[in-house]
Amino acid sequence: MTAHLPALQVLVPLGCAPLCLLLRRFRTVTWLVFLLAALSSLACAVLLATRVDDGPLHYEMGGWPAPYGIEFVVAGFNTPVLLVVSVVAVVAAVYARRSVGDEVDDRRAPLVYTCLCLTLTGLLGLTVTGDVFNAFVFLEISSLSTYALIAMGRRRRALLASFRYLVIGTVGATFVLIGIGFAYAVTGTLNMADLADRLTDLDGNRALYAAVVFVFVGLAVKMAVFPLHAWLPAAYGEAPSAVSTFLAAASTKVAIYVFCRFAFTVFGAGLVFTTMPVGEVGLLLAALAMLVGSAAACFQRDLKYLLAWSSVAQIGYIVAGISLATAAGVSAGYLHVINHAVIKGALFGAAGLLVLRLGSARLDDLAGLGRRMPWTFAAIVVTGLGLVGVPPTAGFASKWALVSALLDAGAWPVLVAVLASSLLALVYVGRIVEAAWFRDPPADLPADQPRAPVSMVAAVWALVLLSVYFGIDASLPGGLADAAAAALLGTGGA
Amino acid sequence: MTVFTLINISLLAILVATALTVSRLRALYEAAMLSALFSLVTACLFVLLDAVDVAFTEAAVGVGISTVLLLGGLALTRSREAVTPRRRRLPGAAVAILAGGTLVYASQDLPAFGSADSPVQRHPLTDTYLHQSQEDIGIPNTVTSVLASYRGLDTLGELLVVFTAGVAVLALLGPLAHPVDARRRDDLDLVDYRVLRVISAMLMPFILLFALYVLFHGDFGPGGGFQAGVIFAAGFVLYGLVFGLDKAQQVVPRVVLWALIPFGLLLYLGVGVVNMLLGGSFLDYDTLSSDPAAGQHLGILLVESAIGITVAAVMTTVFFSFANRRATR
Amino acid sequence: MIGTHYVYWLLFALMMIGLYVVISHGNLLKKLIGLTLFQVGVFLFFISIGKVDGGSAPIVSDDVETYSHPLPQVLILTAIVVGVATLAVGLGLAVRIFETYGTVEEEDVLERDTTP
Amino acid sequence: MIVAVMAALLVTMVLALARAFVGPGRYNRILAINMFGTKTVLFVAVAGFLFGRPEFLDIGILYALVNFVAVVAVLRLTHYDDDLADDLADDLADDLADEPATDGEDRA
Amino acid sequence: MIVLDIASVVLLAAGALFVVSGGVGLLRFPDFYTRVHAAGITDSAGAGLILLGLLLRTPSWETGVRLLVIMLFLALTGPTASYVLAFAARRDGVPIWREGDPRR
Repeated sequence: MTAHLPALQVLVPLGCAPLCLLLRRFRTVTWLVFLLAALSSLACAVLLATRVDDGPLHYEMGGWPAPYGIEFVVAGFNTPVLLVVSVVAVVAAVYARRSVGDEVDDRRAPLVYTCLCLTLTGLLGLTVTGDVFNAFVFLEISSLSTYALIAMGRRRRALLASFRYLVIGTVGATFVLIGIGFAYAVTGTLNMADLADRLTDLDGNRALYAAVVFVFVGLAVKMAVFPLHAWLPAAYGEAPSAVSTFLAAASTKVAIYVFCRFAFTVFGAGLVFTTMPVGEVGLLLAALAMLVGSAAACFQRDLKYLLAWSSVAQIGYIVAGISLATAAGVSAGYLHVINHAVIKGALFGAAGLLVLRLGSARLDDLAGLGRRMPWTFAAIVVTGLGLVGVPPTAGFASKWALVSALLDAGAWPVLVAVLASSLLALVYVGRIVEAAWFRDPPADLPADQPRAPVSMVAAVWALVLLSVYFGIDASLPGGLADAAAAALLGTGGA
Repeated sequence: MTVFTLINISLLAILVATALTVSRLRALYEAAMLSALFSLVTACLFVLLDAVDVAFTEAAVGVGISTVLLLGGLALTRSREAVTPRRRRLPGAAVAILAGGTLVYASQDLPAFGSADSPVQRHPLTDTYLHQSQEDIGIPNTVTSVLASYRGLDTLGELLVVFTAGVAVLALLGPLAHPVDARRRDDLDLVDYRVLRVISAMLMPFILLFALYVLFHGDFGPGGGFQAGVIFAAGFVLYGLVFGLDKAQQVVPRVVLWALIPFGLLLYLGVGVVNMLLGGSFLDYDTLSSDPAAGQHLGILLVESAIGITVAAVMTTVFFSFANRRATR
Repeated sequence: MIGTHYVYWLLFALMMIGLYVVISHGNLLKKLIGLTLFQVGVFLFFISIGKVDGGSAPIVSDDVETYSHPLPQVLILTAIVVGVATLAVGLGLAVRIFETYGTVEEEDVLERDTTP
Repeated sequence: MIVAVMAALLVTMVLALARAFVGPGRYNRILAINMFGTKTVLFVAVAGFLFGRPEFLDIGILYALVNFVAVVAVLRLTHYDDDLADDLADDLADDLADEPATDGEDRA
Repeated sequence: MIVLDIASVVLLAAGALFVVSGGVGLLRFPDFYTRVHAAGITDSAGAGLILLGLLLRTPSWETGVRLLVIMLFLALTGPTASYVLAFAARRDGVPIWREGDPRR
């Protein structure tokens, strides 16, 4: 069975989706099915991660060899992403049982689990596929289920948030499709490795430039890179808590991985970063994203919106690292992908606990709750310090890697933006702390509110402890990130 | 200027003119109707460009399902658009000009239209799909063999997208409500049209038969599981429109539909899993029989049926969800 | 150039009409219609990549020599399905938005959110 | 001869298209679209003969079917109380106008 | 064979003529109801004649069967659609043109 691991990685969650719909009358069973999907995906990811050291694994779908059929490729550059997505999925699954039960009505809860399975399938498929058009298909699966999940938020704004994401997301996906079309027209193939081979003969081909531009602009929408980030705050802010926990930690990260995959192993670093100014543009946008995202986060009144804006800034850090196109930069980007996923997952999870308790996550409502909900707020503070980048948190480790990569490359303006953004992060995390501990609780706060469910607190703290561990001992994520950078920058093909 | 070029230019001009008119019309019902016309022209162009399978799908989806859904959505919302204010026009125009400029600039290095010497045609894929497939799979319609076998995973993904859409619409518009009898009188005047009812009743068996034909003839001509599923759904839609939703839902009960949606997907997946158990890789139909070509035939047939089941069930469910929303309002 | 690339240019014009509608128009349903126009342009672009002069549909027959390429057709079959799925979800959302806000004009919806 | 028929079809398509653009009102448009649909059925048939592969006429059957479904759907799913005098000319005039005059009424 | 070819050409020519005249009528006639008449001509006479003309040229019987099915289908749906449209328009009060009225 081990030969089938790359396929099983995607197929088990895929099969769980129809099962969820079939078993919709038994809500707990549908939850169990999703948990099973997440656990099996974690098991596959771990097994795969231990196997890629000997070289990339290829799986030929339908038994057709690579350029004729579709192949799955697992290598050093995507195992970290598989691990991140799977771990977050397991945590989100544990977290979801009570959270979804509280925020979504009973009849729709099974549909939430179905959609979560579908999103997981889409993200995993997007990560392992070695075919550009297949990547588009998985991109659409994950997007379409995401739209449905966001629309299930409790407030009516969730509907518009979902619709706007649908429109801009579809335009983005269609841009990717146009890019794929141009690349296909000048090479005649869709397989990533085959494309990379054939592109080397096409120096100065303008259709190829357009392919790069359209694929990257389309992916930038999914990554929420600065000018195309507009959908993200409302989408994450309005989605049900379990969903925003999962999406914030996993979805943009996978899009970033796909960007890396296209940039380094399909189009090639020479074309993307030397011939075309993608690196420079990426650094500029990243710097803007850091400043705008952090600044906007300071002015939010809702904790979930604040966290979402902070994500825009944090994506800026990741993009900055990757845009350097050096081993240190890419490794820093990957490290921050891992660390930020863990941190943001924990933070959105904590925000969900507040929603469960208070019915909202507005900062004004948090007044004086620090002592009432010590576990929740301790989690927020610990991971919040990670966002700022205070040593010895995980955020510090990846920010340090990023800063040294930027120093090596001499990208001073970006460095300034990183520092400014960190200061602003201090401000917005400070606002949460100030509201929770240094304000008086409203007099009419009922004393006997329901306690936060153990499963949710445990899920959040699992991520918190993971982030603390990664801060103290960065060898595991650091090793994965270095291996990924080596795999991406190494031979160029997979 | 060959005959082909002339026809091609005429159709493209018609298409662009229609698109312009659709974009300018503020009456949305009319815009939706013209977008049906737009789909018809598109489908003609697909025929002209030798993409008969795509033309088949575009006709069934664009003219049939999309139009019905669009009209159904319009019936539940306002049908007239507000004037687009000036300040909104600029960003759209800027993006369009920028993107269009990039495309035109890049198109200079695209291979000439219709060239037999383009990278696409020179790639070994061409020979494999057109000629080698005749030996490996033995189905004349190479689109079907590429769709269901060489790129079977894409098709599974496509089915998953359809499934996702069904789940999403169910989640958004709620489980099918029981139709309310007290419907607005003027909504259902079609019941008065005796001619329409008689003709539709006559057509029904023919439509379902045609759908089955399309499903099983997909190996030799245009058609296949997806198209068949859409035609089935179009048949149910027609029935629901003419005879009322209540009757349509008696014919195809909700429970059945909801069971069929996951069933098709599981069948597709099941075929792949059986291949794995028999020692091949996922969707390697060769393993289904001692003769690889026979295995491929069987696999493709099963997979196409699976697609047909899920697609028909999803499309019908989606239509009922929209239509019921209206009845219960 | 004109003789060999006119198809692409007309299709780009089509795509841009759709893109303009998506971005500039405020009506949610009109946006969806624009999205369809945009996508159809892309579909036709793919199909025209695979066309060969004097070719025929890629359904193998003894009397035919040249065929157009089947692969773009397969891709576009998938893409059409994705398009209609997106349309269905978008329409579902638009209907719900109308039911909760009483309008499908984006600006009015936003207005009603800020002043409840 | 087939080429001449094709030309006739294209000319008719353009004529029907003009009627579909001009309207006025929903019924003139749907009539034009219905007729256009028949022309596309014929187009498929004639194109098959023109380019030497007439065996794909299944598409024509499907066109005839969906055309019918679309007409029924339009009749069944339109609100009859809407303003019948929808006119492209009006819309164009509105678009060209500096300040949208009918805005308030539309949003009411 | 010559006879068949000539018959086919005649049928096709007649069909094309009907189709175009119907198209012109659709554009030139003064009101909706008269246009239904024009559209009806192209749908029935035009389409029928062209399909018949093609039928005489079919290389194989499968193609012929499909042409017949299309003819049958158009013969059923065309008039139905015309009738339903006219009925609905009448009920919704689409105005009738009389001598001297402006075109609409």
